[in-house]
Amino acid sequence: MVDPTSAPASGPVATRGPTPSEDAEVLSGYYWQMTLIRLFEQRAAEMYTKAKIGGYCHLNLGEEATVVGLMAALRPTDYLFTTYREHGYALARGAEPARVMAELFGRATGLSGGRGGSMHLFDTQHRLLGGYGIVGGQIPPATGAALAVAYRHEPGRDCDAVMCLLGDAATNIGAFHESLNLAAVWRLPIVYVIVNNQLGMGTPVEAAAGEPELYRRGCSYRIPGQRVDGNDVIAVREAAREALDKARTEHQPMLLETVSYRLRGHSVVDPARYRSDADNQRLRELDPLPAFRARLIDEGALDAQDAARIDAEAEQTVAAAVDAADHAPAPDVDSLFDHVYATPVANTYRGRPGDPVVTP
Amino acid sequence: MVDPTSAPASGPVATRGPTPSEDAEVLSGYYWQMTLIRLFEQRAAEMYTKAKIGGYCHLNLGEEATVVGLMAALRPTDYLFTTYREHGYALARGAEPARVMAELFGRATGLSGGRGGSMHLFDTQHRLLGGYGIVGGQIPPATGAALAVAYRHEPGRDCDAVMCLLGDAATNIGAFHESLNLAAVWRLPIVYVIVNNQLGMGTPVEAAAGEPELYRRGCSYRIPGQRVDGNDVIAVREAAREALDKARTEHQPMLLETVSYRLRGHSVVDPARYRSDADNQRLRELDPLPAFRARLIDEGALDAQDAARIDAEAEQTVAAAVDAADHAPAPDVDSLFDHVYATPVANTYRGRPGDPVVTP
Amino acid sequence: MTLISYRQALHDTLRTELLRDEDVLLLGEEIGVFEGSYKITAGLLTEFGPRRVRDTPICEEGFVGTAIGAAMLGLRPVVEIMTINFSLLAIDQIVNHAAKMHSMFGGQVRVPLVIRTPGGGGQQLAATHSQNLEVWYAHVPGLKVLAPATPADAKGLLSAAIRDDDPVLLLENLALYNTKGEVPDGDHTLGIGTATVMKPGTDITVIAYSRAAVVALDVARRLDEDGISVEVVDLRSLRPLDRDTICASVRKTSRAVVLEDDWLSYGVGAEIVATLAEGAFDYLDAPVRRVAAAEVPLPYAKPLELAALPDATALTRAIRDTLDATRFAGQEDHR
Amino acid sequence: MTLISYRQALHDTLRTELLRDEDVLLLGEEIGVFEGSYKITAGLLTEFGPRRVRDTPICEEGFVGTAIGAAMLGLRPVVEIMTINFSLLAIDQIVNHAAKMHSMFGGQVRVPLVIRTPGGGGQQLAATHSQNLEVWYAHVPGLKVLAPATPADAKGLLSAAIRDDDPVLLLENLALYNTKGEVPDGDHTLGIGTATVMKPGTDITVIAYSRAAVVALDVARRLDEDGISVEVVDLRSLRPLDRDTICASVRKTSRAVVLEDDWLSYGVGAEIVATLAEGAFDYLDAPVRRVAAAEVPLPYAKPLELAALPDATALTRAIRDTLDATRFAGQEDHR
Ligand SMILES: Cc1ncc(C[n+]2csc(CCOP(=O)(O)OP(=O)(O)O)c2C)c(N)n1
Ligand SMILES: Cc1ncc(C[n+]2csc(CCOP(=O)(O)OP(=O)(O)O)c2C)c(N)n1
Ligand SMILES: [Mg+2]
Ligand SMILES: [Mg+2]
Repeated sequence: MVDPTSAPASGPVATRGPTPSEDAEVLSGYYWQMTLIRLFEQRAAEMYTKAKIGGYCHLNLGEEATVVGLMAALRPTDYLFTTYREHGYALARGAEPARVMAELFGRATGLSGGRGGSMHLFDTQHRLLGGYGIVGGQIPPATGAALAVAYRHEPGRDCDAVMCLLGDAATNIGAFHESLNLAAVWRLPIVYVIVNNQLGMGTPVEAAAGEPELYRRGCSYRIPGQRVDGNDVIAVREAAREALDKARTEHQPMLLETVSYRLRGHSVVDPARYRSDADNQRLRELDPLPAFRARLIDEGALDAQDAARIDAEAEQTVAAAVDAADHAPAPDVDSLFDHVYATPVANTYRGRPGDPVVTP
Repeated sequence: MVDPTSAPASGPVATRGPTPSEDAEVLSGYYWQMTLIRLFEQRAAEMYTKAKIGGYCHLNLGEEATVVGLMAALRPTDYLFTTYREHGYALARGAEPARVMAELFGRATGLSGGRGGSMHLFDTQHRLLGGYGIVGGQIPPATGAALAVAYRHEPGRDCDAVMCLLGDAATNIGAFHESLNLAAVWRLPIVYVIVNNQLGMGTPVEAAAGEPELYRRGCSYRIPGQRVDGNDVIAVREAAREALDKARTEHQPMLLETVSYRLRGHSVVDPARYRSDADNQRLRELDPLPAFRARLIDEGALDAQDAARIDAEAEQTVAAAVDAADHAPAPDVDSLFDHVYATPVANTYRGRPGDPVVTP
Repeated sequence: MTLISYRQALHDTLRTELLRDEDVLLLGEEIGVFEGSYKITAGLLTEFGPRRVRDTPICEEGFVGTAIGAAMLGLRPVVEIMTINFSLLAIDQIVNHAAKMHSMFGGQVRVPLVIRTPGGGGQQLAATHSQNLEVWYAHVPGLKVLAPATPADAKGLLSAAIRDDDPVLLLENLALYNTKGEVPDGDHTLGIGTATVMKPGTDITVIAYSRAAVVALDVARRLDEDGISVEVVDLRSLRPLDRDTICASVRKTSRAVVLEDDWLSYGVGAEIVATLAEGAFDYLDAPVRRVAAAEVPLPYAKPLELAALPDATALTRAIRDTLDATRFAGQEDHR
Repeated sequence: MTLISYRQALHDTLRTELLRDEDVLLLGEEIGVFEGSYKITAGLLTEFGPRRVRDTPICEEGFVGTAIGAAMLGLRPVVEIMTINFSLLAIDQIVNHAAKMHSMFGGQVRVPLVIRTPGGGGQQLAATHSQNLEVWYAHVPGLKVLAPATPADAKGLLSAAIRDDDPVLLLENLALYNTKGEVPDGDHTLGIGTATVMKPGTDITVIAYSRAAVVALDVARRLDEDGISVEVVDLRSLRPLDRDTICASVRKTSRAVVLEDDWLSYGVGAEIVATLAEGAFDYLDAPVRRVAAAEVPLPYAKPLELAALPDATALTRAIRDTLDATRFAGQEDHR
């Protein structure tokens, strides 16, 4: 942890390999999750080109180790707020792949009933309190969730914590500043995680942030920051656990930066022309999935056969998810006005386009 | 200067006394300005109770040394953006006291033609580009003024600079963050000055800011910060000059915090009940005006007679300003729609309340 | 019934709800130590402590968004935005977040949030501090927008808002805080979404809300003495809008004027007139006039401010003009 | 005249203005390296360099406010806000600052700022990314709000906006970028504040703007074949609003429908109907119908999105209903 009141840390990023005590089952579980996300996202891209999915669709390709490491650090009772780039988080948090895919397909069985789409996955059961499409928009509500936790729970091991994800580019928006300041002044049990994939659409971090060492940006609020290799699932999990612990036991807001790479364009329709061939070559080398697979096999935590079995199972799971989504019903058009309000009141206008406003 | 990339500074605030080379005339000039502001503000408070002034009215009482020191550091060609607590800045920048008072009275001869009032003094001639009533609202436009300067001028001794004032409490708003970040990324010739008078209305700095050492809040943007005793006019001027120099010659945005005390309530109608008698006693002791007066007499820069003459002249100037304002014409009601637009276009609606919308 | 001010009614309701429900908490700038810019929350920090009555730094987007998140977890935050003018800094959280969450997330989360905020000009606060922007919020599905005109309605609507599970914007008005009225004792909540006929009448209907409704009532009472019978409809709720009550009144009176404090073009009155143009098409004897603010950033200088804002005189003129325009339509002369 | 797309017209105009005036500069997220989210600024960074074409970090309030300040010093910034939905984060700077400065400071400063931003739903972008909030801006004195429907008007209005000394919001529309039309070559600016009759007609007037105007024109052409003569008025400017042109058309046709992409209540159409209710009171043979979006946060799922948005079918139905309602008023049957 960097204590911003002492001299800021610099130098290389801390990376931890799996400790010897790391359980093989746990590791293969992570491999399963990372593979599931990878295949899910690839299939989502494909389904987009087939027009099964519409709107914007942002993928976690390249961020699988970060996703799985972060989710492994959370307890089921913790709360998670994410951005629009959140399919993987929903999956790793335990949402049914078929329901995630169904949401992308805009089906009634989707995680948000088909109303939210790719950017707005929500799952009360797993305390995934939303994907959010407005950059930075999730940060104040996440902070408020932490306020509600603090309102009800004293600091301690049993206290819930909130994790709020944001992109590197989102650190430049006012909501980031206002929220971190509130969390610091009110001492809220929240961990802000900057998922630094080096780019906000086409803009590199250095072009957008006056302090490009993003984990240091808690300094304006005395919020301790740490940077971790986002391609190392265990390192991510450990760093996140430490931060969550501190949030739980001290109601001390924390800042964590994971560094990884977005393997494709910003969204599925972005050809990422701003990247050179050399960039793309480098990216392929940085891909966390084959690296993790090789490492597990190397270290004997997984044999090649098991790995292949996991790959196949994940493939099947995703295929089943696509199939289920494809056969799921679209929301009934008569449900158009459902959920606009939670408490019905008099005189709510429910006209369809072209209807008279007043029944004569 | 604190370089935020090295260990942050801490410890006592740097205060510089007048150097021996400080010209007596210059010093008595500062005394004149500080006195003028003091008396102007006291008279404004009085005029408010007489209902000559309406709306909100925020005074610089207690901040005279800061005001005069900052304004002494600016060149006439530099640009100034301020908050709603800006009468003193307008005066020290050279605006006619009668026109400042006329603005408070809502007269046509006022600095903003009576349209702005106390919170919205503007003076093109003296490059005072506005008082602003929305907390933090001035910070992005000030940053943009610096962008325009940078667009036209290379860094160098001759480059203009922009000074943007804000209160301590304004450092918690998103516009502060976004603007400082932009200034850092784009390298703009601007000095942000946090006029820390310890309170935002009734809220102390520590209750509002996660990093209450406000000059350090540039750390998120690698903007160097310095804190200076806002009761020491020379120290303020020197610190501001240094910062402006750096802004001019390197297009390096800078952050300066002046620490002083608001002697009265937030605005003239605030009885400041949140302050104890002990607080008030302490404040009287911290009053920069008698202290500066005593110091100048002590050091022989001013004799008691000259000081009394200055006091009397300032009194007269303010009395004349009140008199002029009181006799100045109100804006003509027929001018209601003037200045809504700079470029006239077709079909602008100019109905008075109750007029038909369409002439049949 | 007790005669109290609009300010007192709001204060007492907040206190009652804080006592009634542990999940209710107040957030806002200067609501605690300073006791509120307009003193609505006076004494509540002392009584309930900083857990329930929370001073916030100046960061409208941050603290409104924070309240949204707290509401998502079941708290019932009541936020004070010092004036509606500052709500612009929080509008992304209000409109893109609070208003959409229940629907966009398929009904899985509720946002029982109340935003109290005063609007209104006439205090020489100049262009940025004198606006009436409630029409913006009234345009947005997912929000409920209330605008009480009387102390009793302030109580009834604020209680209802706090107990409602949707985000509610409750518009107050600087000019109303000191006005007095009889307020029902004990529990008193009103149904959200209903207008009320403040005063029945037969010649013409005046439709208004918030401060304007009080002005309208005053004008109506004075015109009574001239033998002009004005019905006054107080909208109370801008969203939902009680179109039936408005149309029923105008079908009866055949004439109407809208009094509103916002700018004329694209203001609240536009929707009222459009509603009547459809719902009372066959009944209207004259065009519905809108009495609204002149389309200028409100100037500080008093004479300009007065000239820009709608008042009793302008309303009276519009009423008389409307009646004049129809006096040959089978009506007696009302001059 | 050259046949080009709406996108190309915007692009070419920006390029021309950059060439014409050294004080013109572009600011916005991803307008440079990424060439614009919707590629309006493609190639301009390469041609003009980062001084004139400036990528901004994600901070709508910051960069719009920065553009305001630059404009105060005489630059002529043209800002792209990626979609109107994100303008909510900058609205304090737009409404409380840009719109008020010239007036509030007594005419001492001008803010020659253009904000280009697309609105519109129908792309399955869901509730927060599909809004039409232009009515908010249209309500605000000090702003000018333009909404071109055709490539030619996009050119004419954008050039006019850049050369105008006031803050102008130029509304674009996602669904229009690929539409094509004849565009005058060379210098072409339009007067701000004037509507246009896109197609003359005698039976009924349809009033619309932006994408809706294109839909209206299409419907009108199809109804021609059924012997129904529809006049289409494209507002082009929401502020100022050209009331004379609207009223003149409806005084002639005696019937009207408004087509708008925003929500019905308190939308742009409300002002149009209110204007007609006053300015064509004696001419209207039937109530003016508004065809607008259903009042829901726009759902992602395609069938729900389609059900919520106004379209040619809904417009056609409203036109036929209106004509039916008046067919005994001395008109032939239009079915
Ligand atoms: C307020 C706002 N401004 C702009 C956008 C458009 N936008 C969507 S994602 C994005 C880039 C965000 O980058 P980053 O925060 O690094 O997250 P990443 O996409 O890399 O995960 C932008 C500019 C938006 N959705 N919201
Ligand atoms: C956005 C916004 N929120 C709230 C207010 C109300 N308000 C006016 S001044 C003020 C306190 C500001 O304190 P500080 O920045 O320290 O400046 P000071 O008044 O002490 O000079 C507040 C909350 C406002 N004008 N604008
Ligand atoms: Mg990124
Ligand atoms: Mg202060």
